[in-house]
Formats: sequence, C-alpha cells, structure tokens
Amino acid sequence: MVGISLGEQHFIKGGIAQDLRTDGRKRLTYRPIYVETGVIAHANGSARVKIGGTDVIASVKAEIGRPSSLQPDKGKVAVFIDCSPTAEPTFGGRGGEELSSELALALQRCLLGGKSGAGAGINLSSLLIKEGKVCWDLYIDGLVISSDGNLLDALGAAIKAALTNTAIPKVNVSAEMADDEQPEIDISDEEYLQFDTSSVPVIVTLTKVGTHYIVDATAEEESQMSSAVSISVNRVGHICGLTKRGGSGLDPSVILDMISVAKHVTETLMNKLDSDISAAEAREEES
Amino acid sequence: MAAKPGAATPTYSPKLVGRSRLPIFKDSDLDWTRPDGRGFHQCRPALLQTGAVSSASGSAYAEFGNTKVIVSVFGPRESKKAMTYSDVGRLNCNVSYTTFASSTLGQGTDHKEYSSMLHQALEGVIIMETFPKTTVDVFALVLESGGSDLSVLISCASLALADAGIMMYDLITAVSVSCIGKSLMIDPVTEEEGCEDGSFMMTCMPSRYEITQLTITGEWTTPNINEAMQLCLDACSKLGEIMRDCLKQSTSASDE
Amino acid sequence: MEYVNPEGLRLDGRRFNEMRQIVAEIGVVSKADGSAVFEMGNTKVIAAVYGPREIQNKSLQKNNDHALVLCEYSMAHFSTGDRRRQKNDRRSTELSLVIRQTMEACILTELMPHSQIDIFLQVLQADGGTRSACINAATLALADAGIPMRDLAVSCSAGYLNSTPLLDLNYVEDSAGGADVTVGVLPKLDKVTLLQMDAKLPMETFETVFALATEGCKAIAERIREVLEENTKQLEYRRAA
Amino acid sequence: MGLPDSSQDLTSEMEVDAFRRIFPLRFFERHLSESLRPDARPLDKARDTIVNLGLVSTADGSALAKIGSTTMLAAIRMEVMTPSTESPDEGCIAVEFHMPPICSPIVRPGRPAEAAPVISKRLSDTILSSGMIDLKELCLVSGKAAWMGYLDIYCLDADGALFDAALLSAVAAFSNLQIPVVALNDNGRIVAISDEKEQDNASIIEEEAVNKEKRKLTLKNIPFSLTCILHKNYILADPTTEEESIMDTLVTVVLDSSDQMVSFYKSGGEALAYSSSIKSCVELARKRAKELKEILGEMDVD
Repeated sequence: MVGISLGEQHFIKGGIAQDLRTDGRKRLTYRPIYVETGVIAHANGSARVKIGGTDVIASVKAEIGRPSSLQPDKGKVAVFIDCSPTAEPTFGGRGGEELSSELALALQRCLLGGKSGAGAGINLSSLLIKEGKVCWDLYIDGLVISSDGNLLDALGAAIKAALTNTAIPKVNVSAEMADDEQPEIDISDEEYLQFDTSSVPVIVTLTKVGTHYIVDATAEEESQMSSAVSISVNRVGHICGLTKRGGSGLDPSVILDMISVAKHVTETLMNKLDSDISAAEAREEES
Repeated sequence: MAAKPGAATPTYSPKLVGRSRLPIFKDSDLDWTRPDGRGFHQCRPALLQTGAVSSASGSAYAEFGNTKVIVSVFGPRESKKAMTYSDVGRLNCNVSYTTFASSTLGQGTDHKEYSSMLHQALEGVIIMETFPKTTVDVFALVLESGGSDLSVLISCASLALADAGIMMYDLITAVSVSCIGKSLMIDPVTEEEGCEDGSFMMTCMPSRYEITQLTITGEWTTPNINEAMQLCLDACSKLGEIMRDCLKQSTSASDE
Repeated sequence: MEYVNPEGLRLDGRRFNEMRQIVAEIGVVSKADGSAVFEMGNTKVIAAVYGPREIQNKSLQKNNDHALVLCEYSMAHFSTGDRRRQKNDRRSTELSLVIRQTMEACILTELMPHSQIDIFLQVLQADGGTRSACINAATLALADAGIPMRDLAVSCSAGYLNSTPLLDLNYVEDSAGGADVTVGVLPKLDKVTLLQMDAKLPMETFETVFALATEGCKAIAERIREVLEENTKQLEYRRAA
Repeated sequence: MGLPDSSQDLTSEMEVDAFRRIFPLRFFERHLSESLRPDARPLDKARDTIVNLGLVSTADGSALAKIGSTTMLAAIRMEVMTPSTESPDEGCIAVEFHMPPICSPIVRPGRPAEAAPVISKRLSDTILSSGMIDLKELCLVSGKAAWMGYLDIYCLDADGALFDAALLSAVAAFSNLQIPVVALNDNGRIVAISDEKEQDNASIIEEEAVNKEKRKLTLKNIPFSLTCILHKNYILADPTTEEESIMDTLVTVVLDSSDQMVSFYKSGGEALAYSSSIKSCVELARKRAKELKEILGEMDVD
C-alpha cells in the first residue's frame, strides 16, 4: 500500500471532522452496495458483494459429516477466509494468512453465537440429519478479490447473501439400523431445503478516526484509524458479537455510544441488504 | 510425537457411563450456586507471582482457581534476520497448552487464536518506541485450563512485561463474564463456559480507565452489556490493585 | 465412455471445434494497476497486475537491464467440486512458473529496468483449461495496466478423445485421460510461446490437434482484441464526458 | 560475591560482571582453584532440591521438581489401549519431554529445541530399562485392555541439569499416580466409575469392575541421576546452564535405589574421562541418590 502524505492525512481527518469525507459521503453513509447471488456453479450457495472498491465472494458448500460427540444433536459450520493476492500484493505467499484468520475468527464469533448456540445466525440443529450419526457440515468460504477497506462488513453481507442463496438437498435416512452402524442415506436431487436467514446478523464496523467514528471506511481512512469496533446485530436489535481492533484504548462510555450508533445504522442496512439480496435472487432465477 | 513407543495404537480415556451432562443451570432454579460455590459476581481467588522463570527477562505465574499459566518475556532482543528496519519495536506473542491442560482435549498445541488475541490486547499498552529495531517476545504456557484462560493469560502477561521492565502506559487487566440464561457470572470456570449463552471478555487499563480489547459472542441486549461492562470494570480495577501489590512486593523483596 | 455421440456432439452439446462461451471484463480490481476477469464456460479466472514498481525483495534482483516478472497462481477453496486446502502445492508452483515464462516472453522487459511486475491469478471456478484461461486473463490485465508487450499472448487447449480432436476441453473431458495439448501463441508474430502435452499421440494426429488449438488461439485473440478496443472506446467516451 | 584477589585488578562489581562475560572460562577457573563456584557452592554439591506432588488436577499423577532454578512439571494421564499381541498382558508407558518457549531464551515457537527429543529418548530408555515399573501391573483384561500411561514432562525453567530434574519429576509423578477405578461394559470398552455412582448401583458394577479401587503402582529400583561436568581435574556436580555452556564435558550417571548402575552417559566434550574421574562421578551420584531418596521419602509420608 502506498504511503499517505501528511497533507492527505490532514485532509482525510479534517473531512471526517466536518462530516464530509473525501469521497463526498457523510460519516454514517455507506458506499453503493452491489449484491449478486449464485456466482459459483459448484457451490450449494454463493454470493458476490461489492462495496465501493471492496469486492468479496462467499460460497457455502454442504458435505455429509458426523456430529461431534459433544454435540450429537447439531451440525457443524466452519468459516474460512482467504485473502487473494489480487487484492493486495502483500497477501502473496503466506502474507495474507494473518488477516485471513483474524477475519475468519471475527466472522465465526458473529455468526455462530455463544457455546450453547444462543444468538447463532445459523440454526445448527437444522443441519442435523440423524442424531449422533449424520449431519451436514457447512463450509463457508470467503474470498477477498479486491480490498478497499471494510472487509469484515462486506464478508458478513456476502455470507448472509450466500446463505440465503443456499439450497441443501433433502436427505432421507433409511429406517432402523443397529446402534453402531452408519445409516444409509439417500440424497435427493429434486427436493431442496432453503435456509431461514432472517436471524443472520449484519455486521457494522465503526472506525474511529480522531474523535469521530465512521461506517464503511475506505483503506485510506482505515490507515488513519486509532481503533475500530465491529458489531453484529440481528433483526431484533440484539448484539450477537463484537470485536475490537486497533490497540488504542477507548473510554467505556464511548464503546456504549458506538453500540447504540451501530444498532441504529444496522436497521437501515439490514433492510437495504434484504431487498438487495431478494432482488439478486430474483435476477438469478430469471437468467 | 515420534518418540512415543506404541503411538500407533489408538487409545481412549475411560468416560463416565450413562451420565448425560446435566444442564448446570436452569432458568427457574434461582437458588442455584456455581460449581465452585462462588456468588455470581465473585471472582476466583487469584495468586500472582513474578519471577517464575529465572532465564527470562521477566516472568509471572498466575493461578485463578484451577487455571494456571506461566508467561515469560524475553528481550528486547534482536529481531529475526528477515525483518526489515523498523523505528518502533515489535511484539511477538505465542500461547501454547500442555498436553494435560484440560481433561477433554488430549493434545498440547500452539493456540494461534489466543496468540493473536494476546498480541492485540498488549500492543496498545506497550510503548513500542522505547525499543526500536528489536523484538519483545511474550511466550505463555497454560499449565492447566480451568476457564477464563485468555483473560488470565492477558493479566499475567502484563505482569510479566512489568517484571521485565518493558515500558507500558499502564497495567493491563482482563476479566471475562459469562451469560447463562438471565444471569451474568464473572470469571467463569470451564463447565460454565461450556454451556454459556454468551461470553464477554474485556481488557482494560485500570488507571487510565480505558478499554483496550473487547470481544462479545452470543446474543446480548444493551442493558446486559451495560451490566457486564460495569462488572468487568469493577473487577478490573480490583485486579489491577492486586497486580500492583504483587509488583511492589517483588521489588521490595529484591531490594533487601 | 462416449465423449462424442454419433451426431458429433460432445457431452455439453458442443461440436468438436466449438469453444465454450467466453466472457471477459477489464478493471475488476479497483486498486490494481491492471486487472481482468476471463471466463470460458464454467472456468473463471481473475488476474491482477501490480507494477512496474520498485523491486520489493532485493534478493530477487538479478538482472538490472530487465524488469522482473513475478507470478502467483492460487485457487479458491470453492473453485473445484471438492474443497482443497493446500495453497502452495506443486501444481500451483508449476502453473505459476509456466504462466510467468509465457508472459515474460511477451512483455518488453528491457524497457523497464530496475522494476518488478507482479501478476496474481486467482481461480474462482475450475472446469478444465485453467492454464489457458490464466494466460488470457493475464494478457488482458497486462494490457489494462498499460505494460508494453510484443503482442497479445493467448492460449487455448485441444484434446483427442474417441478418435476425434476436440477444442477447449472441459473438466470431464480433461480428466478422461486422453491427450491434452495446451498451446500459447503470439498471434500477430505467429509464434508459439507455449506448448504442453501429456499423453501419447501419433505425429499426424498431434498435428491436427495442434492446428485445432492454434485456430482456437486465433479466435480468442480476436475476442480479446475486441474487449480491449471496447474498453478503450469507453475510456475515450468517459474522457469526452 | 567477589573474587578472592579481586581487590587488585577488579575494583567494582560492575567490572566483575564484565570479566565474567568476556572471559567466562578464566572467571570460572579462578573460582575452581579456590574450590568454590560462583553461586557459592562447593564443587561436589548439588543445588537445593524441592519436590511437590499432585499439582495438576486434570492428570492422574503429577509432580513438580525444582533443582536450583531448573523447574520441571511432570504429569501422567492414563488411557486405555488394546495391548499388542506379543505382550498381551502388559501396559505401556509413553514418555515425552517438552521444552516450551517460556523455559529458555534459546527456544522459539515453531522451532523446538534440539535437546528436547534427545532428553525424551534418554528418559524413556532410563525409565523402562530401570525396571521401576512392572508393565504387567498396567494390565486390565489380558489381551483386551491395558493402561497406556502418557507421561509428559514440561520444562518450565531451564537452568542446567535438565535430565536430572526431568527424571526426578517423572519418578515423583509415578509415586503420585493413582490408577482410576474402571469397569468393563457390555461393548467391551472400559468405562470410568465415579465414586457416588458406585454406591448407587454397586451390585451391577461389582462383578464388572476390573479395577475396584484407586491404587498406586509399586515402584522398585527407583532411578536417580546426577550430571557432572568434567573440566581439567575438577568435577562439578549439578551444573547450571552457564557452567554447561562454558565447560562442555558432561557425564550423567543414573543409579537405582539399590545402588546399581542403570545408565551412564557421556557426550563428547574435550576432557577425556579417566576411570578415576568416572569412579568419583559414580561416588557423587551415590551420595546424591541417597539425598534424593530422602527427599522423595518425605513426600511419601504426606
């Protein structure tokens, strides 16, 4: 990434202080969001989300697996993120791994809820086929193609769209079998199950630059941040996950204020995303 | 692992029969007490000690109930050869578990997730400008995992950094809160963490009254967050005092 | 298995000398100096070019009179039917090298001494012919970045199954075990820069397959030229506006 | 501390320190000529030794051993395995020695110390060849099930004589080991029985119980070791890291409780071991074994 001169730094910071950012946005406005679903033919569900210059793809792949012995009544979900070197030359080789695992961890935290499953965006019980024996393993893969800030929000939105797009084949389990046998399964290729994605939260990252915070920061703005808080909020307005990045400390009252701002922002974002996703789904069906 | 004779033969640890795990807490059961008999807002007794490892620049041992960790700090010392010049110092963190740290997991491994979270929690308080071109290594070993491992690790690491004489803006204290049903309980043990509906981990600088790291998982309402934050802040300031006392004691002991 | 039915149609309904649908777009990665996406049927590749810029890793600097061309090929986890997790496997390394050598031969590296050009290739979907798709995508991206080239390097593959030479194999045809000839050409100079084949093939058959692949290359070159011209027109239009 | 003749050329402690770093060998040799070591020990004396038992609640047996500042934490976990066909009525012990990055500045994450696998191997050889444990005691159901003891020793602080401390902690952990109460269930798997459960349906369990009560292993021929440095005519018992790095001829003698030699280990080094010096090493080891036996004996009383 090219360094930013002192003058440019002042310009960015000054703009934010005056509620007029370098690209003409206000502090709490998003860049245009573009959603496309069904972009990956091999996957059970996929979506591509562009927010300004940030471009990400999420795919959902379902495989037959075995529930873990600790939670025999639930399926499994794993989130992997890959930062392609096309987005940033420094991601070449193993350079992107650190950021990738940080993003994956934050997304996992936001989507999968607490250990007991409360607040999870994906209902793990719905992935179960036969208790203790067979379940769906859901692999969520994110790929960052182009990065211009706000990767986490974009990935969160892409995963939400990909999950909406996901169709999982209906599975019939052959009736009674012995206790320790693996049951025979029959994967239907006609009937599909759709996911209920209404409880999947959206993620809003508030980036603190100077004394103000902004949503949807560009890479240039992110380089000037002192810290950033990513908050995921579900439809009923509950917080489903929160991660803080950046080392500098924040006053407790500031964090609480950020949470309330984030909640306010998500309301509009959630509606916008939902309509975008359903529009994209309609488009896909047409074509 | 190669040295293990018979490592090829699969082994298993005998499990208890027929006892499904009882939910340790029910919503209706308000008289319920925690597995170790503490109150909901009561922390485990903490034992802190600096100078646990003689060969390190600084080190600390922390014991919160059954959670026992050792943190060693090495450096500031020469950065790896491959690193380019940097006018601020670097911080390198690593967390690993012993093979017997927890009763369920069999293998002792590096914990990448905790390593990066420890790094994030510490980078903001260390005055990196004081050791340009060099690296401070913070290595942690969890001897026994008994819940709230990460917060114990962070507090212990800050103590070890202070013991090593690394310049910091403030001490770092970390406290976790679990949400089970409608109740919040501070400093959860492993059993509680296993069935929690939400977790809340906060690290703060007690003297500056600033939060440096905050992670929340699970579903939380705003009043719950307010309450958890207040609980953590109180606990952090108390823990800060204990840590301060521990450091004072160790310096007065070495003066004698 | 029958790959060509008696009517002369392939599994996906194409004729023997028919290519899959090509979609190409320029400028998909906002921050790169040049970028392009290239699709051949279900095979989809993104290329991004960074540079020419200062050499980042001084130890790679060998020849001061020429630009250093670097290439990295990676596959997305969801690019194939079964999820694969290794990043720097042997196949990727081999492909990176092949693409790098092909592109190096067509870039006028002597015009940009003391600098490096990075080509990153990301496979989004793999359905046969990724090698060719990568080269085509890289050419577009290099052109978008305005890097001087001798010619537009293009590539296409052809195979031989059921005693029929077939153009542009998809994954099923590719894994059938027959011959697979990948050809890279500089169409204007009429020079072959890349030729790879892995299977036994009689000489005369090879010549027909090779000729078919070369024909394919020419068709692709035409398409690429169109895309570039269209892009230039749009740039002109935007400038006027 | 100070050198006997320090008043002449070295005036302040600062200079002693500098001398120690620049001319380590001369620094040590001056001490040795006075039959004293920099930490005020006589040449043949080992450092203070402490053993604590049962510190790890998640393990079936554990011990912490400290020799000077060298600290070792050993823990044993018992798991069930199917014994091999060659020895159907024997259990197995797997020994692993770890040097985590916290213990020494030379160990970095991802690059394990060279010494660790070497010590692992030597510990495993010593424990098995000493005959301290009768592997037959680890048998549960002949040919079907036997105990596999995973012994993991973690070095928490490395300051010389790693093998001695590791062996001591391993022996102490075995003396602390409590073999859990288990039973054989219908599926042929071994299951644990908790104390209260046993009372609930004692009648059912009684006949199946393979191991009715928590029991200890009988340890005989307990091995004790002492590492010495041979340097010129001097023999230094129980060296620190600093001493080990300066003078590199190390001799480790392992004796069992009946004073029989279990193993002898000398690795390279410049000084050649004469039979006379070997004899003195063995003599020192014998004395040390007696000391260690007393320390362990005290533990057993608790």
